[in-house]
Amino acid sequence: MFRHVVQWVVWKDLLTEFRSRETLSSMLFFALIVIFIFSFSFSMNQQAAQELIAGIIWVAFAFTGMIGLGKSFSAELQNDCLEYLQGSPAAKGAIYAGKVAANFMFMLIVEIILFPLFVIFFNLDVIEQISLLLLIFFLATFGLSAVGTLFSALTVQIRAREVMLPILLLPLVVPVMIAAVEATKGALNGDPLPMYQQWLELLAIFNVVFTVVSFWLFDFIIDA
Amino acid sequence: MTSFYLRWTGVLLVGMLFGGLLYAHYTQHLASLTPEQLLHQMPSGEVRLRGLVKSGSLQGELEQGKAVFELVGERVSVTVQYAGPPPENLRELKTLIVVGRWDPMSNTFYARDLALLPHYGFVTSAYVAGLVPLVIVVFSMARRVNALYEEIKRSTVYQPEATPYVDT
Amino acid sequence: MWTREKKIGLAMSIILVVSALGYLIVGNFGENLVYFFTPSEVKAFPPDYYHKRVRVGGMVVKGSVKTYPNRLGMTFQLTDGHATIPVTFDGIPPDLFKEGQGAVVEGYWSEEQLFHSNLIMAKHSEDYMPIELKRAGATLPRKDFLKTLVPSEDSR
Amino acid sequence: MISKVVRRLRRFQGWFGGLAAGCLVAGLYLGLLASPPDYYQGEVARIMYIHVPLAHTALLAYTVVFAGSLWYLWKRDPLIDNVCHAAAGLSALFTALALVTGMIWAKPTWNTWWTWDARLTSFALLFFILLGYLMLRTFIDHPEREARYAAVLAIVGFLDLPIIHFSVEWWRTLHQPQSISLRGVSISSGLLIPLVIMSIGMSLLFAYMLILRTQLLYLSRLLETKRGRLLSQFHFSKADP
Repeated sequence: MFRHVVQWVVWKDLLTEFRSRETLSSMLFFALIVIFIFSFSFSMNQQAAQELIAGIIWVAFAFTGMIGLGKSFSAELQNDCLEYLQGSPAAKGAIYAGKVAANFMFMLIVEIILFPLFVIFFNLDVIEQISLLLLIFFLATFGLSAVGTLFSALTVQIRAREVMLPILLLPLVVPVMIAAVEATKGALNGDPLPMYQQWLELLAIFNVVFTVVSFWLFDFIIDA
Repeated sequence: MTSFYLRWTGVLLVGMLFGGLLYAHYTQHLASLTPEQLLHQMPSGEVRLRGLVKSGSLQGELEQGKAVFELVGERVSVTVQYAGPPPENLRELKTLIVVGRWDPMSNTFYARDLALLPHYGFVTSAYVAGLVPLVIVVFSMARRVNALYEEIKRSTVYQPEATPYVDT
Repeated sequence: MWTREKKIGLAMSIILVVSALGYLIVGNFGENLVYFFTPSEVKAFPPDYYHKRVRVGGMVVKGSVKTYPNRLGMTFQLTDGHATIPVTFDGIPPDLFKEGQGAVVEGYWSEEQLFHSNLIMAKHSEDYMPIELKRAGATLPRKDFLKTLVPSEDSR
Repeated sequence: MISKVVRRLRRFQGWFGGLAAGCLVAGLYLGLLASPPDYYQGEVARIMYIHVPLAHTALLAYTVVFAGSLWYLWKRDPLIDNVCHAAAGLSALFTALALVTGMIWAKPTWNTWWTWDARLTSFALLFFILLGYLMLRTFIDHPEREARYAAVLAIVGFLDLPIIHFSVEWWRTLHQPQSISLRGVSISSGLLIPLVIMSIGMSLLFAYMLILRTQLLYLSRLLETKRGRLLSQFHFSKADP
């Protein structure tokens, strides 16, 4: 039962996205502009790029993620979909899991499309570290979407939701940002794994804690 | 409300008394002279002298608590002969306070103790910045709560027939 | 509403969250997760750690600080009681940096067995006591990590 | 009309206020006059007696918000929600004051007002989380939903605090370690006693302020309901004669 609800929520989100392509295209376009703005704001030589690039990547990813997360529930406002979700007899945890999975997929897709652009524009050398980088992206994106989905649902029915989502979410995901930036920096520099292993552990702990906590708290958010 | 304001006047008075006590205490300890003032006044008793340890002038065995150095003021400098417990904080280019006597014969300041720059301004501003907002917040909350109790007492309990708004 | 499965699920979730946070907190207390290396570890670095930006914490050896006559920067020795590494530093040291005190330096270790640093974080200890006690040679029951590195320094 | 709990709180609040004032005056006297200066930092270390209790109390207040939020989600008692709201506001106040006094302490010891040090950064983030909490509450019109959403935010934020703390600690640390921790105490007794007394006094002061602020929020809610009822009565009679 639970699994079916999750599948249906994911399927529904993917289908609407496939038909309109609103979220993905706006996320991608926004991220591209962020990359360009960054390259204009910092006159980067090769060495400065080494220092800054991890931060730039994650700022771009986090802001893009905000767009996707904000749309995740506000899209449900049309045609009173949100009320049907609230009133549905399905377990609220399943709806949460489905939404997290959908948001996670959108963000990961955008990241996988964007990352080669970073590699090209900033002359990064990533071939050897690609699997580790993917692991970092995977963990950090999951953390962002686990907390982000909860807050997307929380802000959808309040005034000034476009502003409140980043205001509430960004301070809470600071550990994810720090860990992701430090780990990415380590991986891009080709450092040995033990030097940044603790950041991966931190990401894992964050993911475990907030997936579980958000899963239970979601009941109180969507409760009509 | 009168008793409320009376109580807060009491708190204010205690606070002012305490502040005055502190001020009196610290003016005794604050009195440190610059080298210029020392040479001008030539005090005979024990004084506190404040200045910068001149670069390259520090000599002696710090471990045994013996040192000679120059303490620089704005224009003049004074030779200080230190004999006392091993100093923790004595190093060159550091502003500190030495406690001791001035000997006009040998033009030397005989110090028996060292103290760090007290930075009373920082201490005072930290306490003011910490405590004053707290007091103001407590005061305004207490006043507001009292006013609310009065207001609740005045506004009638919900009774449909007693409301003045009912359009009959 | 509160079925048996839901109750068990909630209990297990609480255990999971508490143990994850506990691992984070206790793991750090045990200093399993290092945030800086010690000089002994730096000396034993395998070659792939060379030229990687790391932090090293230790005690600045007394009498080892040497400044250059005509330019900024200095060299000094950093020790943890077992091993001592030479450090060369470019820049202005912080106020609290002095010999016999703990310091954390950031930089890289190179083939010539020299640590190149451009950032010093001096640490002042968390011990608070009156000066008379300190002069009487008092020590407090718990010692800072950096101070325990060199036992003889405490009796000073 | 006014709930029994609130009336009882009002009866006992004076005790908290009086005890807090006594402890704080005693602590200030001991800390500023009777205790000796620190061997390394000198007189500036006296800022510790105000800075550390403020920081402790800010965390204590947030713990109250967390516990109250769990309780609210369980029992849905509006008075508990008032307690949470009150404690969150006070926690924000104490956090801000701890940050300000900490910055004043940092200037003479580290020679900078602000550094991206672990504990400074995590306290600043705590302040942002609390501001977000208070902002969120003003943006929701529905009182019950406001309480629920705020409780969820408080719980997530509280569980995030240790993770934030460790992430920024590994990222950058300059702050001295805690002087009182599980591993023992590293303050000599002459300096410790005023610190402990100030901490107790500040916690009592927080309790007193919490009682006051809870009453304030409770009473304004009560008054609003009352007026709302009168108003709806008015509208009702207008619309339906």
